[in-house]
Amino acid sequence: MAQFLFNLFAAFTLVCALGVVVNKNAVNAAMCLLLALVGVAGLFVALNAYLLAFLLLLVYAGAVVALFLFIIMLLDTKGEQRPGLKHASLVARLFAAALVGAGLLSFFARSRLPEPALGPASAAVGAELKLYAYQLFTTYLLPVQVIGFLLLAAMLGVIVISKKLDAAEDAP
Amino acid sequence: MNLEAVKLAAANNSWGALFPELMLACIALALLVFEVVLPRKQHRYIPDLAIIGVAFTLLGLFLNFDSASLDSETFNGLLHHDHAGQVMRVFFLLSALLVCVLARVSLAKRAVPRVEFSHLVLVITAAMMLLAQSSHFVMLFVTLETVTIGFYILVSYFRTSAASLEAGLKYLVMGALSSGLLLFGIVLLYGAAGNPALPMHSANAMHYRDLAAFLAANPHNFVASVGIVLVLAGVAFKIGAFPFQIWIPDVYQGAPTPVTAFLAVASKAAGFAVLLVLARDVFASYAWLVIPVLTLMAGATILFGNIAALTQHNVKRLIGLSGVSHAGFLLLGVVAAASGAAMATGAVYFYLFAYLIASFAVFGVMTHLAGADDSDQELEHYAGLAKDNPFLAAVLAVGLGSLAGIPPLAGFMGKLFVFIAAFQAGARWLLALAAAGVAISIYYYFGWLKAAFFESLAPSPDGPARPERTPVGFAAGLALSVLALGSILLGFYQGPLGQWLTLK
Amino acid sequence: MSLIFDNYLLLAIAAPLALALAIALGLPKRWSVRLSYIAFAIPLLIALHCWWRFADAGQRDGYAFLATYHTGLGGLGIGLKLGLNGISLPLFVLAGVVGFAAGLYAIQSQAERLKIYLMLLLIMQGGLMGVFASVDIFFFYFFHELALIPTFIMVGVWGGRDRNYAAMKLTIYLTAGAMISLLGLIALYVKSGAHTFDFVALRAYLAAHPLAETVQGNIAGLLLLGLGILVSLWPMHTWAPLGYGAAPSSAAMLHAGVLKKFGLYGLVQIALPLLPAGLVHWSHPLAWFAVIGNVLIVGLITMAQRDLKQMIGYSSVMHMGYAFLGIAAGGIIGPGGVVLLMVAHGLSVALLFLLATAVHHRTHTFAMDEMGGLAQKAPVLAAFFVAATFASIGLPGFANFWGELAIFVALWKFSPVITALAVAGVVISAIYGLRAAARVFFGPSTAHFDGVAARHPPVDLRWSEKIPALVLLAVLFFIGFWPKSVTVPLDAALAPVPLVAAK
Amino acid sequence: MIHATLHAYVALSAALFAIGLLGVLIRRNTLVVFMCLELMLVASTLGLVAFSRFNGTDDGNVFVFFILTVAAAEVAVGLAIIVALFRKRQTIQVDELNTLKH
Amino acid sequence: MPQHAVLVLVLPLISAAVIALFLRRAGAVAATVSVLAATAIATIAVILALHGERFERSFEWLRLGGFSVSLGIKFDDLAALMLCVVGVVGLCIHVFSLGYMRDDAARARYFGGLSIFMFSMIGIVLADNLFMMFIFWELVGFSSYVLIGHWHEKQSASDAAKKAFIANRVGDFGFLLGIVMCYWSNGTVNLTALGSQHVYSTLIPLLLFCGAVGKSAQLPLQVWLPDAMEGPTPVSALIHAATMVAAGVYMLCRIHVLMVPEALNVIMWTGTVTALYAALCAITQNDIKKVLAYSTLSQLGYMVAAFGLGSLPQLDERGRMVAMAAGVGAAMFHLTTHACFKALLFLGSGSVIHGCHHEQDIFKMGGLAKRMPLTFVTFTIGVAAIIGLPFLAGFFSKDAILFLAFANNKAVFAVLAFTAVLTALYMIRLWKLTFLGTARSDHAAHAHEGGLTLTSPLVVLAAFSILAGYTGIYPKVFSGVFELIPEAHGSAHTIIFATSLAVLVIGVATGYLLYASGPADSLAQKSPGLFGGLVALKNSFDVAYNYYVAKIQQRFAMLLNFLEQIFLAGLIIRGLAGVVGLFGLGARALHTGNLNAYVYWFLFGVVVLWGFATGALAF
Repeated sequence: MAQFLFNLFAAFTLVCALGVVVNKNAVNAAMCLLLALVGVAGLFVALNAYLLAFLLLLVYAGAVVALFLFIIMLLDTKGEQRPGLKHASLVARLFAAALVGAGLLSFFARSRLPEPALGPASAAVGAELKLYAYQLFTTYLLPVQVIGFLLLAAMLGVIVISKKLDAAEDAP
Repeated sequence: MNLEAVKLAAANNSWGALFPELMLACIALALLVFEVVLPRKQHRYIPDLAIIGVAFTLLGLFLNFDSASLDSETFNGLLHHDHAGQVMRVFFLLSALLVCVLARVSLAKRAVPRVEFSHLVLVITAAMMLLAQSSHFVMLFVTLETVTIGFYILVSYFRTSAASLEAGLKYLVMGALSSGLLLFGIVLLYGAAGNPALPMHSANAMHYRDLAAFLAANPHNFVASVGIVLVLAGVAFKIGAFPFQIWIPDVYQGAPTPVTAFLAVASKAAGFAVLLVLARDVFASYAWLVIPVLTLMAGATILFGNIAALTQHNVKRLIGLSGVSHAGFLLLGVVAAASGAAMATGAVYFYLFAYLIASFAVFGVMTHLAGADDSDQELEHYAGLAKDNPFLAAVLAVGLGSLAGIPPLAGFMGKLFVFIAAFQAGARWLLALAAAGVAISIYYYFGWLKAAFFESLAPSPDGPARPERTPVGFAAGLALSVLALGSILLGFYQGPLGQWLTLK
Repeated sequence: MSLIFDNYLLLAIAAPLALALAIALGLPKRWSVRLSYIAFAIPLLIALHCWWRFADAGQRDGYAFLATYHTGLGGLGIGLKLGLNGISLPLFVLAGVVGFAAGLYAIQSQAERLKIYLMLLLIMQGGLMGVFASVDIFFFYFFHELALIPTFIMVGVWGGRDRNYAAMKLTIYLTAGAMISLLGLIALYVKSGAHTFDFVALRAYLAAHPLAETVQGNIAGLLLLGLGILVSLWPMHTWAPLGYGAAPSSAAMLHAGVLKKFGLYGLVQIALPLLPAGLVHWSHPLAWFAVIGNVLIVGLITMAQRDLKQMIGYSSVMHMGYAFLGIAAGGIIGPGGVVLLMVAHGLSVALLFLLATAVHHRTHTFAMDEMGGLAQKAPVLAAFFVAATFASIGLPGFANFWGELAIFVALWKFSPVITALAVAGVVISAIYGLRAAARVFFGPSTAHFDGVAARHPPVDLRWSEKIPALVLLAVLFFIGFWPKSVTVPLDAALAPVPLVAAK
Repeated sequence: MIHATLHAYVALSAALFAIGLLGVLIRRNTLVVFMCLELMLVASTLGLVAFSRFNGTDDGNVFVFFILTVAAAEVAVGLAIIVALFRKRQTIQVDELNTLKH
Repeated sequence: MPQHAVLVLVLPLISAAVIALFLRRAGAVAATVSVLAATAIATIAVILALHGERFERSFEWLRLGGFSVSLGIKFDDLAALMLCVVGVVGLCIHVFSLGYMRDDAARARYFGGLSIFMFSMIGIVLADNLFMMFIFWELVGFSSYVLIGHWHEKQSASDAAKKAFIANRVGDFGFLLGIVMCYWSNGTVNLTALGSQHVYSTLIPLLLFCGAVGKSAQLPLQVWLPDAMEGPTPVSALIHAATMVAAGVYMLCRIHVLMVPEALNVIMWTGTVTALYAALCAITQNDIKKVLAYSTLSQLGYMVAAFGLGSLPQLDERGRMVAMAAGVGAAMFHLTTHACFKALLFLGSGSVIHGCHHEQDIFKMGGLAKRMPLTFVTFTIGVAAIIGLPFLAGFFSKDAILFLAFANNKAVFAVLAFTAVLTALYMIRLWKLTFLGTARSDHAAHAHEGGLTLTSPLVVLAAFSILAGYTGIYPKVFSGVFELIPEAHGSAHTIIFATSLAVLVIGVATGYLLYASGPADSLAQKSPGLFGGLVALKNSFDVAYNYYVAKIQQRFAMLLNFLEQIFLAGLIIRGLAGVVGLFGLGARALHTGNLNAYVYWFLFGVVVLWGFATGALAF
């Protein structure tokens, strides 16, 4: 069962990911991304990372992809309209794809690490949550603080970049 | 995880060791508070508060330079405080100070919020200070991303300018890509080093020391090798090493000039601080991989930076490409450090300081010469500067001279130290390349000076008018004078700084 | 007062630099000019004083007037160590003399933006004094670069025809040369293992732990290449005539006269004692390059020049060939001859550049075909020029002769064939030297010159030109008549110095 | 049927990463490029979680928290920039965003 | 006494320095200073010589390692004789110059030049080593440059001065090499030390002889001497009589100990050919000074040939056969007598030129005997002396040389005898055309005798020209030289005497009969072919040299210059810069501004790094 689920999710993720890359329509691409994320979340579950799977769906699917879709709609771009690829460009893309593929194969072939004996899966979702909480607020407290500032900065940045000009305040 | 361990871990979070960073964070928050609290008329003074705050932080850092936490780890091994970390703190604080001063000049020319700019600069600075001291990949990644995302915003800060936004987007895409590479590299390293079937595996595999121990025990692990090169690629993006330097001219050109300066100096220095630690200590047992990679990068970077700058007319792109070549020279130092040359680390730090001083002098002049379109700064705009404003011309001459590495300016000493270190490390061919690079670089630095000194200011009737030059204010004037004199003095007399940096 | 007396050499370096700094900080023009006299005179007086007192001054490690100042890099073995030995003394004096003459001439030259011109010249002067007073190899290089930078600017701003290209070419060539020699010096520093740039300590250390011959050969090769560019060794010389042709007179005087000697001085003072086997390894190629390239080819090219200043520039390149030959010949006689020749050539070429500019002021051209008959209008100028020409072609009675003679004598032992070729150069130099003098001054005056003379009636040499010229000529004569004034300390310095234990 | 070994997970993660990289390489819509970048981050998190599970250490999982946060912040800023740029230039096509060049 | 020698050396230098520094505009004072110095020199020289003390003194002038150059005086009989000649003849010329150059604008420079000339020459005479001799040797060249080019506004004078110096330099090329070689072969260049011990070498004397070829204007470097007539006439007298050209012969005599037969052979033939060649050239000249110049050349050929003829076996006091350096004696003897009569002839010609308002063409003179009687008489004495009229100075010295040639090499003897015929021919031609017949120009018609300063030297020199040939009248102090003069005895004496007389008669008769007082050259009219051949012979060297200089040397120089500009500075350097610049443009073009393209760079980077990680790339 686990094997099957793994294969299923893996194949699903890959296909959807490829869909992101090849889909001409940005909306479709976003939807593919969403599906790929769902696939990854499934893999997370297979790896006993329930909370992370949940977070992934929450943050990515719920927030990020929604944001993407929202923006796509907002900007109303009409896909990648182009008069056709130039040969050079096409060749370059094929070459790049071949290169990446070759790299991937070489990685597959050589990246075999010793397979560790798999430890027992965590008993319950709650225990995992508690562990994360302890870690985040003791060992990794500093990064959490930094992330806090990062989010604040990002928020400010979005405001600065997006908000309408307030002539009275910002005039030179 | 029992309670004792949790308590122990919590107790290790010694915030006192982070005094400068906390100061900056508090000032950054205070700025926002002031913006809310103070009436609008007073807002113009808020950025000055940032300057004062940074200056005081710097002072405090100097007073507490030999801090008690030196040579110890805090925050459960996330940070490692050492001498180099202190040096880099000073470096970033200085950069922040100067960026704020330049921003006063530059932002005054357009309608953009100013408080947020200072806030971001402070946050980024604090993050860079932590970055330079981190000894754990989680810390590294988080602070690095904070810096990077902060820079995304800063680069596109002139949101009314298409160039600025385009630069921001380019920086963002390339930055995110490189972050992805870096992250994947970390993942692979983590995976390899944590593998229980391998010798010296570690439960805390993202910690530098444990990782180094693992690498030493597994000198030819493929996954680890790939992880290392991907991490190097990520860092190479930050420092602008070939072939991850390609974004630099575009982004530098589009970014607001103070941000360009910040990017060129502080961000690059942060990358080098990280790279030094990684290449010299963490990846030491993978020298077979790291040294060839860095050597090749250094050579290619020096060559590309100098050659590409040769025919450049936009000074922002020019200084960007010259910065690429400087990254190459610094990489030379890193190669030497990784090869075990005794004085290499100090040489890199000295070089960075010389580069800081000289670059900000040049950027200061650029800021004053920039017109309404910040990305349009052409060499022709410098015509007649020597006659118009001898002060700026002199500062420019000193700055460029130092960048070019001409005695008696600080940049020369930096190059000298790096070269000596590289020679000690036996990097002969790289040195030859570096020498050729210096010779080539003279051409464009000289061309710039030629524009400022030799060419008359006859305005061409058909061409676009030269942008209005900003008169030099007190703060900027003071800063530029100090920078110019510093460049000269540091060339003649290194004094305690020389001993401090080069000889520990 | 002891502050001054104990720090003579530093004062000679610092005085011009201090005034340059003052000018940069906004000293008014009137004062800049007035103080410049003093700032150029101080190095000269100190140099002469050192010369006078050299024999009596106590010597330590072969150096007199030794003084050390710390700059914070003691741990790297870098410190501002000043001192003079028999090799640097004549060049120190040369720098003082030529600097004084160039300075005087510049002050009187009424150049545009005189203040900045003087500032740059003062920086050059300070650097030059530093080059020859430095015992520390690092500062030896450092001061050279310091003096080099103003040259570029002066060529670029005040230069004549082609100044932009000339300045650029000069800059790149000389920077490349300097860079390569810097690599050589770094190699010396690292490979010696002494961890010091202090020449005395380095010499002592290397005497105890000599470098392997191949290492010496490599380092010497680097130095020869780098310094060769700086001294315009064929075929890396093309910057020189172009640069000198474009340079304003004072800059050309100081550069061709003194600064260019840096490379040779470095070879004699540093490379010969520290890398003897390395230089021997290269001596034959060097000699052939010098004799075929510099002496014969460039000599012939000099004959084909029509531009007076270019001609002088080429002739200077040619004479550098003799200097390289002296170095290749080695021993004591050869390098001794080189030092003599350096001093002599420095004086004579500076004089020639000065006079060439004086000629230009009267004929408004450098094209020799358009001159002629100037001697009728300006006999004193003609006399000076002829004297300078004869000095540069090695007439006895002038200092140059001794240098060339010693080099030829040394060279015979090295290779009679090369000697014969080198001596053939003496004929060549006589041909172009006299031809130039004849074209410029003698014979009937040309139509061009008549035209110029009608518009601006030429006057004979002014005092502002005469005094610097006289100073230079007098020293040329003095050494020509009394070479021992140079060779006695030189002989002692070139002879193997008794070793001192490394500290 | 491929076994759910560590190697399989790593390979999968690498493949996802490669697909993301390919997307960044060939797509001209900046939004899609952005999505591909996210894909690369997600690939990394997958690797991290897999390693964490197989190696029996849990700090990998903790790291994923940070990565997700960072990714979210990055997307926010990035989209803000794209929107602002679209307002200025009326395009988000990569090949039309080249006022800064040479 | 050594102090006196030093004084003799330094006096003219002081005079020159004083004139150059202070008396530039005071021509009269300068002239006085110079003449006073010359007087003092002559006086002291004679005193020194007659005092009889011979000494050597030297002190070190330069030392570098083992190499040292010293400044020294070797005052022996040879030097004493030469010093007297230089001093006395020089004085006559100085005095003559007083009058001759009275109206010259640059009189101070002229007299300064004379002084420096005297200084240089005396330096050569007194030098005790070859380095020092070389130094003054070069200074002589410089002095001649200054004096020949005195009237520098004339293109020809300027060119002649240049030519003289350069031709001398060419000779000095060998001389200097010879000295250096001598230094390393023998370890010393001190003349005395060399005399006692030296290495046998053919090359050294030949190289040294190169110097003499330049300075004494032997073939093939003789070209400068006729041109040097562009200088003022007293200068010509100085150069041709007592200084400069004599220096070459003197130097040979100084180093005769180094000579080896092979070298002597070369020297002998060089001198012989020069003597003949110059005599042939002299026949075609119409410039009074040029004729004299070629005659000088010819006589120098005599001297050099004499030197080259080498030694004669002779019985010494103890009855052993020893080699007597007869060449030195003969050469020096002829040098001495020649100095007297050649100075006389030149000064006489100067007087003529002065009288004829600087007319130098003998075909525009004529009939001057009446208008300038004193000049005529003295000049006639000079002519008689040079053509070897018995019992005048030239007769004795020429006989000595002919005897030596007769004894050592008959071929040379024949050539020299024929040269003597030619000498008589062209001198008579000159004499007749100048002084006899009728005036052929206004200048000649209104010629007049100069003042006392012009005539008194003539008289003095005429006296010397008569007396200088009698070895008996010389004080014993010069015995070191005069004992070496070969003297013919018995049948040889008769043959030589007969030959002398015969050649004299043939030459004089031919000359007197051939040339008629007219505006054109009689030989040219009667035998244009011969005349043309001689002219071509005369011109051949100048043509060849001019061709070499203009067509070969200069073109080669231009070619090198062109190559340097095109290839070195152009193609290689500018080309290199251009290539780098092209790379720059290329690198700049890589920044396309397209994000996708930039990502390819990252891909490239990752691939390369991947290569390193997999070990596919390594170095």
